[in-house]
Amino acid sequence: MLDQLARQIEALLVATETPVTISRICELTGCGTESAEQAVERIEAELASGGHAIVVAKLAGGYRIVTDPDLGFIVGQLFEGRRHSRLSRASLETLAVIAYRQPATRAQVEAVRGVNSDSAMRTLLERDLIIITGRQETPGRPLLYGTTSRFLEYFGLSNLEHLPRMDEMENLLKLSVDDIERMASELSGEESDQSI
Amino acid sequence: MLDQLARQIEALLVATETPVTISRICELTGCGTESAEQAVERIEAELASGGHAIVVAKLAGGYRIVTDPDLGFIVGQLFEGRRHSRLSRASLETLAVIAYRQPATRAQVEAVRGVNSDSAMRTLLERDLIIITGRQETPGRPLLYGTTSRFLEYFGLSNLEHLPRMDEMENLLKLSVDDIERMASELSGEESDQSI
Amino acid sequence: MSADGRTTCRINIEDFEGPLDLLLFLIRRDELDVTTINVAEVADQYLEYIRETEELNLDIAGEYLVMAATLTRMKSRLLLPVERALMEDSEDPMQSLMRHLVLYKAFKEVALELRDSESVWREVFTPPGERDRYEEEIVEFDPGQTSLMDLLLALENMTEKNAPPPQHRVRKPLLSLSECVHTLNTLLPTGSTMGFSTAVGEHPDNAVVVSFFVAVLELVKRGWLSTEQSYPFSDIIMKRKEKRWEMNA
Repeated sequence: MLDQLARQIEALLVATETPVTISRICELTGCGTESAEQAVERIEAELASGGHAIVVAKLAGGYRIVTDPDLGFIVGQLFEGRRHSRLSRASLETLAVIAYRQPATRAQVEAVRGVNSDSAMRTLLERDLIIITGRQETPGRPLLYGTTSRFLEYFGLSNLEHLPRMDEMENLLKLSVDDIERMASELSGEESDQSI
Repeated sequence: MLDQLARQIEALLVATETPVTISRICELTGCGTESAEQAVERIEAELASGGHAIVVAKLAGGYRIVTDPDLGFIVGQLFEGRRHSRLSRASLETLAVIAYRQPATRAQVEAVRGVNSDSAMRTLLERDLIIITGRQETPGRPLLYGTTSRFLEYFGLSNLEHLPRMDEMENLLKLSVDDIERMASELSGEESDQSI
Repeated sequence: MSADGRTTCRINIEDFEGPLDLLLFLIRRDELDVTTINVAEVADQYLEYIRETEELNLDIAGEYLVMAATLTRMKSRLLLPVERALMEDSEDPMQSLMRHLVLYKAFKEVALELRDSESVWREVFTPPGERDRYEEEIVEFDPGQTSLMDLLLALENMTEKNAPPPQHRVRKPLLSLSECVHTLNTLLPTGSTMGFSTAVGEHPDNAVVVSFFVAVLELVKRGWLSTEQSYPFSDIIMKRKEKRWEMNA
């Protein structure tokens, strides 16, 4: 049986349109961080023991209540024809580069992938998974792209640190941007040929 | 502890955007009317016994699960005109018309949008994105509205000339990332010498 | 070329995400380690594959051909000791290619892991939120979260909103601006005036009105047309000022 604080938090996690952070929960309910976290645990336990169809998900830096994935086959029917198709491999690769490298320019994405990534980036922009975050202060002032909180929700990530293989990728990316771009220009045959 | 049918129905009632009728429930879960009604009762009982913050609402069209009205004082805070992620579609449309037409009257905005734009305009005024610039010297002397410098800042434009022209707009709507980037660099007045 | 008579026709160029992907495939097929492969050998495989694909008259994207050229050049350098010596100062392009392959391979694997997450989270559905129950007019504001794109998409939305729901969403205004300008150009000789309602015809649908209105706004902005309206909701009277309308100017 949920106590009053847990009930209040449960209501917030159901009614919200975006994940609610612990600090926001504290602000709205007037409780402390620790109490809030414990209350979330009580909600999870109570939902599980009642065999309910919903679970608390930790997403994009906060919490929200979502339906259990094992019931997706039923719920998905409600949204038949409106569900996005799965992302293509090109889009997933592009997204991966932007996620680890962000903010990233299109040239950087294309340097890493070795192919034009125009339509993949367009899809990602349209689906709100990436967003223009600014411009790089280099000649041409190319646009910079980063991932959105929608991106985190889409892949069930609670934050960017939870991207798969973060350490490994960070090390690989210690290859500086310059390095990647130089490799790309070598690949496209535009290197200044020092050997001639 | 909910059974499988009740779980399926609970998931539907939580995720749906509009109330779900019993016949739709039967269609989606493959059960009979009576089983569906009984399952809804089991859901209600289980939610009540767990002290949960959500209830099954019986509405004209059918059922859906919503937060308990007695928690409205908490939930309402989530939506209290605080900072949300984006301007609403209505506000953006209104803003777009004013930006291009300025100075524009409300009647002109409504003529383009085809709907009452009162509340959208109020929002934009409150948010300092548009401002009253004068009155049109026509019968009724309607108020004229224009965009503010806040508007430019909000959209990252350095001045109004940087709004794409309408014919450019048409192309932008078929936008590719290439196009966006090229246009954006034109908009910011920078000739990109490096075409990547 | 292949020692064991293996044909590469079985693999389809369309299955690859680019030259790096194809290279990785060739390396993996031969169970080689990315870091220790013999570039000359892989280059041969790659070139052979591209040649066969070309012979089948299949379209090959430019990137594949650029990589073929790069590999050919690397191979030729291998055969020229003088060039190798000269290259010692600068980084060996093969090392650079290997590093690039390692990096691309890692991203490719991450993309596969993301695909797995996608499969799980696609099956997760969120309650729609209860904004409507608690707030009639929500003020949404957060600078930096809205872009020019949102503004453009809002405009696009306006032109589509009143159309019957299409089977396929077509990202195109229903009546192009140039068509509207062309029509206005015909209807309005220089110096003449005309009511907006006359220009759009009797019982126009909203999309036509919007398209024409936007065209008129643009022409006014360019100073090619002036408009007057005697009172709110009355017909907009358009007057042509410029002789020539060059929309692409």
